[in-house]
Amino acid sequence: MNKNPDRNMEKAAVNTSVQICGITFKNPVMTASGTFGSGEEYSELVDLNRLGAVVTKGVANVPWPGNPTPRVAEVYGGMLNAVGLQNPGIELFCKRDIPFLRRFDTRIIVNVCGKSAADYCEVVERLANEPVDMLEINISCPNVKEGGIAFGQDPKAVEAITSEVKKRAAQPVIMKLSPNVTDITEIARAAEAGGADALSLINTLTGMKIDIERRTFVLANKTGGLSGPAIHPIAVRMVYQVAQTVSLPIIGMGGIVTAEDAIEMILAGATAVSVGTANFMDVHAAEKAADGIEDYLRRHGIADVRELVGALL
Amino acid sequence: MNKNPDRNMEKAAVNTSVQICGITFKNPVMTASGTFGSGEEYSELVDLNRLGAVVTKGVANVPWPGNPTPRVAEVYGGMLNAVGLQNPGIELFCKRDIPFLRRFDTRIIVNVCGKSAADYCEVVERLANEPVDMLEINISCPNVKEGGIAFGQDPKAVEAITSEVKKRAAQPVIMKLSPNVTDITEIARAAEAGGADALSLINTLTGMKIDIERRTFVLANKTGGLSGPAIHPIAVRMVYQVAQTVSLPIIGMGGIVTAEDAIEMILAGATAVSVGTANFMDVHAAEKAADGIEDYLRRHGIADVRELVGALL
Amino acid sequence: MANKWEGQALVRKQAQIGDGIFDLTLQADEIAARARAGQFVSLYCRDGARILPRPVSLCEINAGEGTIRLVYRVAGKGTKEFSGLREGDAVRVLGPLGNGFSFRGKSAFLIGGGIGIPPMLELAKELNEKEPQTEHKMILGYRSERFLLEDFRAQGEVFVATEDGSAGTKGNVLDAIRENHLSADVIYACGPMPMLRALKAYAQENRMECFLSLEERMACGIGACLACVCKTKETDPHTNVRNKRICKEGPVFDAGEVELS
Amino acid sequence: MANKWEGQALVRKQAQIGDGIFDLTLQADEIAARARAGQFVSLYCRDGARILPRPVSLCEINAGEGTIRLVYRVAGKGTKEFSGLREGDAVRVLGPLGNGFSFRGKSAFLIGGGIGIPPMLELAKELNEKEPQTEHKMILGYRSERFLLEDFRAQGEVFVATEDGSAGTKGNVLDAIRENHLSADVIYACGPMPMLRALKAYAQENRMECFLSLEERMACGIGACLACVCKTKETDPHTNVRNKRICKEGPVFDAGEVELS
Repeated sequence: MNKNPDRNMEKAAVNTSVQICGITFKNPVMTASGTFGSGEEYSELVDLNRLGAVVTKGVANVPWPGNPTPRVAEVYGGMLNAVGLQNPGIELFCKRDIPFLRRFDTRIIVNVCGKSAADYCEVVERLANEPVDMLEINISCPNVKEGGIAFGQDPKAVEAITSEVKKRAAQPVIMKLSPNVTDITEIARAAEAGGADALSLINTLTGMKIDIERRTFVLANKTGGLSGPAIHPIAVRMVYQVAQTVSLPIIGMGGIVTAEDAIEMILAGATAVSVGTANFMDVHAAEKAADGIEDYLRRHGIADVRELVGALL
Repeated sequence: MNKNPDRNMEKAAVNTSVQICGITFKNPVMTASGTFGSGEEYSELVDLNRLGAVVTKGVANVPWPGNPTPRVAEVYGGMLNAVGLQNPGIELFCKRDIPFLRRFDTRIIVNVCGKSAADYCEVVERLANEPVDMLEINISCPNVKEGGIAFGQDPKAVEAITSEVKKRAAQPVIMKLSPNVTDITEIARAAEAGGADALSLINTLTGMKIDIERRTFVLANKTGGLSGPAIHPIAVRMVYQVAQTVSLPIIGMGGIVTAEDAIEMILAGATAVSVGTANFMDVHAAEKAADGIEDYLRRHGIADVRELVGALL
Repeated sequence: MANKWEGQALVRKQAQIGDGIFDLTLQADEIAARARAGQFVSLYCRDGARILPRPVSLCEINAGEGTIRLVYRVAGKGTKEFSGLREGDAVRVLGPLGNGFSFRGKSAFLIGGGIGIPPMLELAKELNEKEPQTEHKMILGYRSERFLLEDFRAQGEVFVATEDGSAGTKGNVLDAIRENHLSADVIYACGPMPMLRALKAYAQENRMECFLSLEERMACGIGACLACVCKTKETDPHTNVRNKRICKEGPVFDAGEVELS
Repeated sequence: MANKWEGQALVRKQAQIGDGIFDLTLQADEIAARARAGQFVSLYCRDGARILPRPVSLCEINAGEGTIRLVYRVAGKGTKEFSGLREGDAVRVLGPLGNGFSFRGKSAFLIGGGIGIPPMLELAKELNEKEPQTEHKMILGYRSERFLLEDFRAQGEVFVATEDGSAGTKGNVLDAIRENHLSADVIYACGPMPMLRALKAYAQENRMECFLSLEERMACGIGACLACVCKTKETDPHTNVRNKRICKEGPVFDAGEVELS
């Protein structure tokens, strides 16, 4: 008896698809930039067709060698990284990574990094005729000297770079925001004023780990970006604040490990979510999150995931 | 053979005492405000004489009832709290809590909270003739509508309130800083400009947890302060940044659970450290941290803990 | 001796006795020697991702054996971890915590609802021991599935209420009291807030003393952090405001002194 | 079949074989069927506070039994957790990972230093099997205490160097090579960076081929996150910059192609 409703819900179709800027994603679960490459390495173990989108590792106008090693350190409930946006450059990326991802039934969001407005614009223009669905502009990487977070912490710079990018972008533009700010709603408003089509938040929080036995910094870069479940409550709070402030769709990320974490983010105002560091904890984390959201909808008799978006606002 | 050096070090005296503003603390381990009350409840289980200092729960000019419940929520590797600085008011505090703490051989640091500059000043003046060693001014509590973090995120307000308090304080003044800022060094410089004698950092990071089954906020206050091991790498980074920026002594806190965590903070520039949320994980956490620092000094043949302070700067 | 003990306790046995309900016996001599009905202990998780102790009420205290019995419901990852404990495992525990029930020497209702039922068992045992001549009745409210029923019947007269009517009175504990025309001078109760509110009102109408064991999310569990407070009629001498610490002044309160939200 | 397998592996046995050195055998048929010398696996911790997998090199692969043998040193909380695994426990594992050693059909030195010693055992076994007629010598460098020595002796001629001279040549592996006037065409080595640097130089002087297994802090372990890279002489076709992924193109590299910092 008790189980019948569930059984019926199993049969009942639930909608897990969401729309952002008129683009439909089969489910709200994406991969966070920098944790999933361009999907090739994970495709051995993960069915990319189960994902709403693959968000690629950041790509610049030219190849970047990244930072010296060690580039990562584990911390309590999370990790620090200072990879420094190593990437093969946009040319090889367009020749190799995009065609690879096109083989799968999932959306393609290209994360774009740069050291100057011109860098970002060059990449965005190069992508104009490429078969990618959206662009995510990384103005919040804490691990590069120029560009990155330098832009992301200054509202004027955020608005300026957003409008520069928008002028040249053929695809909808997502601005990825840094949590290392006093008031993230101010940054979000600046991105909106600059014409952003959507927002991604949060990027990593700047952290540091010291090896007390060797009495040295664990990361060659001294500081790195803190990610993983440790930062999830901060990410949920910021998504909630931004969702109340701007009318742009939000892709929520930051410490999402399980479907429960993802649903928290959606209830707080995210239309979609990205699974990042959790891919290192379990190669199937993103697939499981997608499955878990579907299970949750069935269990609660909710026909459409979109009913959950911002339900707590 | 192998063990002999250790044995010798056991016998060798190591100095664990540190000085802040000319006051000597028997060791660098304190209790973080709000996690230890005024020590009375813990004294049943913990030897307060083993601690460098007890930093009391914040006290205001009048009793505060605090926030509605639930006031706490566990999160991955940490917790959220929105107690809202419930306190019995300065009069009862002076009559009961200070005499209690005087019975122990440990330093007394009184954490002061307020909703306005006048509130802080009233408490500071009331304490002028009380036998307490230092004052810690809490301008960074995220859980009260007025005062608290509102002051702590604005450099001008920090400088102003610091100088107001300093005018009236009979004891050295520690300003406790919020990590919810774009640039904590700017806030630290403001406190220094205002005449602060020392700095405490970090207070909690604002976070949120949602109960997806009930589809509601876990905390009655919606948001709360994130503390615990999850935030330690952020705290170490901020202590390191501030130690490079100002010449004030720093009391480092944020996710310290073990002696290793404490030593990281000291190497990054903290003269002393506070154990907070870890008291909930293990009532003996602070004692163990003090013991562990001593063991570390012996193991590494370091005669004086002060050799470690800021050793990585 | 100190009032509280903290350390590793050996698991004597654990069994599942209901849907998500587990029955755990720990060897904790120092706690068993100090504890009394209505108090609780803090259990600490092994998994470092879960940093706060879980408060669990004492279902039975056996000072002679030096054991404590904890009957709890799996409500989250922490209690799920505890449910995996096997004989011979160790678990870190702190207790006894809280005030416990006070004895009034009068006829009493011992009322438990859902996972508030277990602590009433130790209370029944202590009342039988300390007040053999006073009459008390146990009224237990379940959703449907019963647990601990035999243990309670061994302590005296038991009345059952089930929401689905699968046993005893269909309805709640007050329905059972009325249906069976029960009366007493004192109410001791533990259970969900709606039940406690109803019992407070019922006690006032019938001029009964009423002692309620309250629940709230806790952090330190010993009264230092002020997380688990409840509103009170009068200003509390310790907090100096109108609330009391459930983990310290409570969890058992005179219904008259607290405001049940 | 897929190249990698992820899942729960059963612990067949574990023993401590040295000061902080543990010898763990896992039932992992799919990994044993695919793996070869020089590859590694990722082990995942149970404790949620530790989120990253630990890379551990394969000491032995038994495709017949479907088991893999891991010999590791307790270096932190993660490996400490692994050292507590007992027969019958399950541990989540991903592998095999990395490229492994390539066989050159020439006389070889198999050189291991410290915790770099274990992977050379599987290499010795595979060389004996695949290149029975080629001569190879094993040179093992220990600080002081020896481990796995009998296993290596079963595979052929073994030379030992100890820093404290408590056995074999006093000094490092190169001292042992010189003292025993050893020669070969190829070097296969795994161990601390100073040893690898010295071997690279030695191989150049003596015109030997040299293959080194490198270590670096890893995150994903499969080549996606670009955490564990090493500098290379030439631009790598995948990264398009002058570095390679140790977990993917490595951990074994031709000494000539990498720059050892």
